[in-house]
Amino acid sequence: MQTEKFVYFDNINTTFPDPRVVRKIDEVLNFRLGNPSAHIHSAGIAAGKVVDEAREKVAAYIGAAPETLIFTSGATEANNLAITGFLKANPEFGFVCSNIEHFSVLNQIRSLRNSVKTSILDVDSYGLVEPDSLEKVLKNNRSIVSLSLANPEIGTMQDIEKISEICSRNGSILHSDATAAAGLIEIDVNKMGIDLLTLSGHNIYGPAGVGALYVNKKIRLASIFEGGNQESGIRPGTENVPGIAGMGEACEALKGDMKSHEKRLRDLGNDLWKSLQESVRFVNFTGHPEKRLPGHVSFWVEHIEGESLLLLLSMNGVMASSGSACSSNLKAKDEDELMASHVLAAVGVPSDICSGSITLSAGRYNTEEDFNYVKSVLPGLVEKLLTMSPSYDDYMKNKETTDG
Amino acid sequence: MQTEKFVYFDNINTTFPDPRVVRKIDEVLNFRLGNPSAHIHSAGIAAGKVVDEAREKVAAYIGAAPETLIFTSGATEANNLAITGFLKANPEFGFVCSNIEHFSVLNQIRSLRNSVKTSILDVDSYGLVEPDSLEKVLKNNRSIVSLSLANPEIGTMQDIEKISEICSRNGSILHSDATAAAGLIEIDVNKMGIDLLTLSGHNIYGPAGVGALYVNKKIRLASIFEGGNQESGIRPGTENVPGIAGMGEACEALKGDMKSHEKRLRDLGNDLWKSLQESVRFVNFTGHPEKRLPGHVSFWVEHIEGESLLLLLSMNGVMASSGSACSSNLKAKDEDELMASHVLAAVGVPSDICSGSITLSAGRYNTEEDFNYVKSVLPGLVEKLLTMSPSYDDYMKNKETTDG
Amino acid sequence: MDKPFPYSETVMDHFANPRNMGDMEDPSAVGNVGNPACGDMMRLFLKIENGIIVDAKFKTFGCGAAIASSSMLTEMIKGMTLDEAMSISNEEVVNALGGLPEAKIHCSVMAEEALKAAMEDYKNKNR
Amino acid sequence: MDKPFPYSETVMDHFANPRNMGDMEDPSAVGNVGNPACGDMMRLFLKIENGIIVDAKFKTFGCGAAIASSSMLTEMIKGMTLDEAMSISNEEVVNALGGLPEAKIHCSVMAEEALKAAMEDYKNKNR
Ligand SMILES: Cc1ncc(COP(=O)(O)O)c(C=O)c1O
Ligand SMILES: Cc1ncc(COP(=O)(O)O)c(C=O)c1O
Repeated sequence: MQTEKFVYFDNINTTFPDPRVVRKIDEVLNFRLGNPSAHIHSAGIAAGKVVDEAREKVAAYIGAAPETLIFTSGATEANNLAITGFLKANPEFGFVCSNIEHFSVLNQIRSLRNSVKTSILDVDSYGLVEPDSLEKVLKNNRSIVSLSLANPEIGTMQDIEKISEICSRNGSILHSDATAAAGLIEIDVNKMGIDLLTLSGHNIYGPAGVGALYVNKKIRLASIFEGGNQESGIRPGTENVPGIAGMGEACEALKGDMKSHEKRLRDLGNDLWKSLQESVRFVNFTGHPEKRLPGHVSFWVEHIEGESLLLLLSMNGVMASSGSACSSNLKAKDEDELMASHVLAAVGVPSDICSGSITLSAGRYNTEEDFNYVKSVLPGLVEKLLTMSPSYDDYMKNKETTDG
Repeated sequence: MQTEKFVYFDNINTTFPDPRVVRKIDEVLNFRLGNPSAHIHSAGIAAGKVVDEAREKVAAYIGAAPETLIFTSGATEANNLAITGFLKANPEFGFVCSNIEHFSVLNQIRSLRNSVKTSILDVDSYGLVEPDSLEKVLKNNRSIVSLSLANPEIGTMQDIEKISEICSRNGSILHSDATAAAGLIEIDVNKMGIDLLTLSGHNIYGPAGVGALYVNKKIRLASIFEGGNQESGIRPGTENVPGIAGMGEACEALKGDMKSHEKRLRDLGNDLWKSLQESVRFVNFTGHPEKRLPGHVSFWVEHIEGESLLLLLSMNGVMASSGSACSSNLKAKDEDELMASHVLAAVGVPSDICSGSITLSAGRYNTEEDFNYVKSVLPGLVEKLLTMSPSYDDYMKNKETTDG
Repeated sequence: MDKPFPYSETVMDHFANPRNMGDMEDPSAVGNVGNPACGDMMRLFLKIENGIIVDAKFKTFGCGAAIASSSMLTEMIKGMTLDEAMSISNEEVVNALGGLPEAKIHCSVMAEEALKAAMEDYKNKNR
Repeated sequence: MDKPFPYSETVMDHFANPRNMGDMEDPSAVGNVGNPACGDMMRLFLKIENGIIVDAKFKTFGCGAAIASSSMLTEMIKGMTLDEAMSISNEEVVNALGGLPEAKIHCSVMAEEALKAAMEDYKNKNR
């Protein structure tokens, strides 16, 4: 039942580390490095230098100064630190986010709503935040606004410069979760006007277990857990030296050919979109047709269920996802955890479909052949499931009746 | 000024990864693994398997069932999750810890004292908690008690079985931070009667950036940050797959020869203690002479300052620390951060010495030669500093006067 | 990688090569359960002769576990008497499939319910 | 590893090979600052002839930066007139050392204070 094919279209959930990253981590693990806080001896100092060098490389990718970066254990922690850490230090602010943010942003509402004014912005059917509705909320209350650069599930990229302009005009602070966008597009926190930015190592061809939060120098954050003085006291805990080194190398590796991969993946993605539009019956694309991540195609198909399509794809060597890795959680304790995607609900996909969306997310290692392979197998797999679908039968019978 | 010698006696602050750990991480980084939450395709499933296997290996080291382990980003996070996470889910409990706990435990008092009853237990001059004083506190209030298995700075090991007996007799929960002890001694959570136990990867010849919290099945914890459903929903965020794999391998590697290294290091440590007692003028040892970590020798020397001795040691190729890596923080923003050690203050070392203690902490890679080298250089370095010390001059003059 | 799929080998086999999938001319009974709004929907056709299920077919909109449960159920009940079939529980389907992830047990329940619904339909048609 | 120590090369040199460390017979002035309870203590001896510092010696209990600051200070002031020495600031010591970590600037301040204290002692003895 297994296939030799290995066509990985789940880069939105994790990427494979760049060979330079793997080499760097191996090197660092072999270095006999001390604890970076052990400034007194050479092994500790050498470890500190590894961290400093990585900090410079990560900072360079987003056009920031090295000292503005706080290394964390990943995007989840960085999102929690950005929002809860900011509001701990600045309790007079409110909190605003959209209804398509990742749970590491959205669920913070639960603990924050007792202490600060919170608002959730609806997005339009493309997943875009309405500038006017943002402006209206901020007029009433200076806030920290958290809007991701791009949504992992539907690929839509917010018009971040317009949003940042509204935030700064209203004395508000903009946090942007760049987990899904980083590694695929160029990022410049100053040009984009972003005050706090979340990066994740494993989404940019670096290792898992490390992330970073950019913090504009004008902003004060409180730590979200207690401990030592690491990362300017904002993120206690011995630094993840190999992970940080790997993330630095990943950013360094991105630099050279970011632009060319972006263009290549955008073209291949658009091409795949067009092809599926023609070849897949009952297909409905999600997200914005242009303001989207390069190489990202997401859709649902009427009358068929998403997991079974993902499974057929997997049996044919194509690894895709239903957007957010959490949504298809087979390890969930009960059915309730198998909840429909809040993102698809937010963009108005009918609820019977919310468990049925497919995200094909390419990365820099995907070749044109990979895209062609998906184009060649996907329509047949959809047809196979349609023949099994009672819902399709009903639809056809109904059609005959009304047509006839 | 540099030396060819590389004698690492700072294992308490970090250890060098075992070669098997390095190999495992390299392997895992090259695997083309997906996100472990991507249960739908083979790359994700393979990643989940890597995590599951590591969980079994870590669990085996502490005699626990695999499903009782929560992977974290390190000991700091595990300590925060254990205590704050427990008290979020069980707000009727109090919180008790000793005055020599690591800041990742002790400083939680700051945020907890508004909502729960907190108590700090004094230790005796050896760093041991008085069983009676613990019993008295718990009689009044069921609590989560956090006492580390061993103190990194002075090496003292608590009599944990006696403590756990008191806790359970009083309906209380015992958390133990095993960061300093793990990798040096055998640990069995059931025999020891520990309900929550913190482990750190980089202190057991594994990688930095990963830790684990053992959680007895009877205990309910709340997560301390928001996000996905990973780690039974208690620790959201994509798993640090390479780090977790490395930590698993580190535990596996410990198994074989833990006992023999423990004995070897204990003998060599005792021998070093005796040698320094004879050869170093004005030496004062800290911690308990027997109930201490194997290979751990800590002391202060009257009339000389600790950092300058550490620096001379470092120039002679011996890397040691002043106990906790945070204490000698040359990157501190101001003098206040160069605070005296709270641990030494707690065991009654006079305040003029609290910045002056030395911890020599051996690990499994230290040879008898390493110990002999320290014995041979340390007395001379102390003498060098004594000749420079006005405090020593005053003492000698004073002595002459009173003697004469 | 010895387990590249999220389900047991049997489940994957029944998902990839579902037995008895399709329509049935003149079924003796039809059981309809679920609906697309719940993420799954199952339609079971039975041909019953002399109190014995001589044929069974299904169509399913649903995940891999739902499709495999349907396929397995039809295999199990073919040749059974109505009484025998009535006593089939979802656990038997799960066991026959070599287990299902906890979160997917409800798919086997749906198969059982489809069978019960078809039985009910048969009773109603033949009372 | 091109920077295996926490201080500049000059600091390390003055720490490892302190200049003018030791006692002085019959000093013209002594400056005592700090005390062990603060973690550092410095004792500066000056030999002054015709308003010129002809010799300087020190003893220091303290960290690497404190010892290096003492050593550098004694080097700087030897041969200076009292007026010249009075105008020496801790920044000059820091610069001469090739910089100090922020948290260690206070060690250079202590050196300046030891010098001021010795000057005061000289004034008191010679008024
Ligand atoms: C006893 C103890 N607990 C916790 C920690 C914190 O560990 P980490 O910095 O790896 O998070 C340390 C670190 O030195 C420690 O010694
Ligand atoms: C947009 C976004 N933010 C945050 C996260 C959380 O990242 P991590 O699980 O690596 O902490 C994800 C993960 O899928 C994501 O897609």
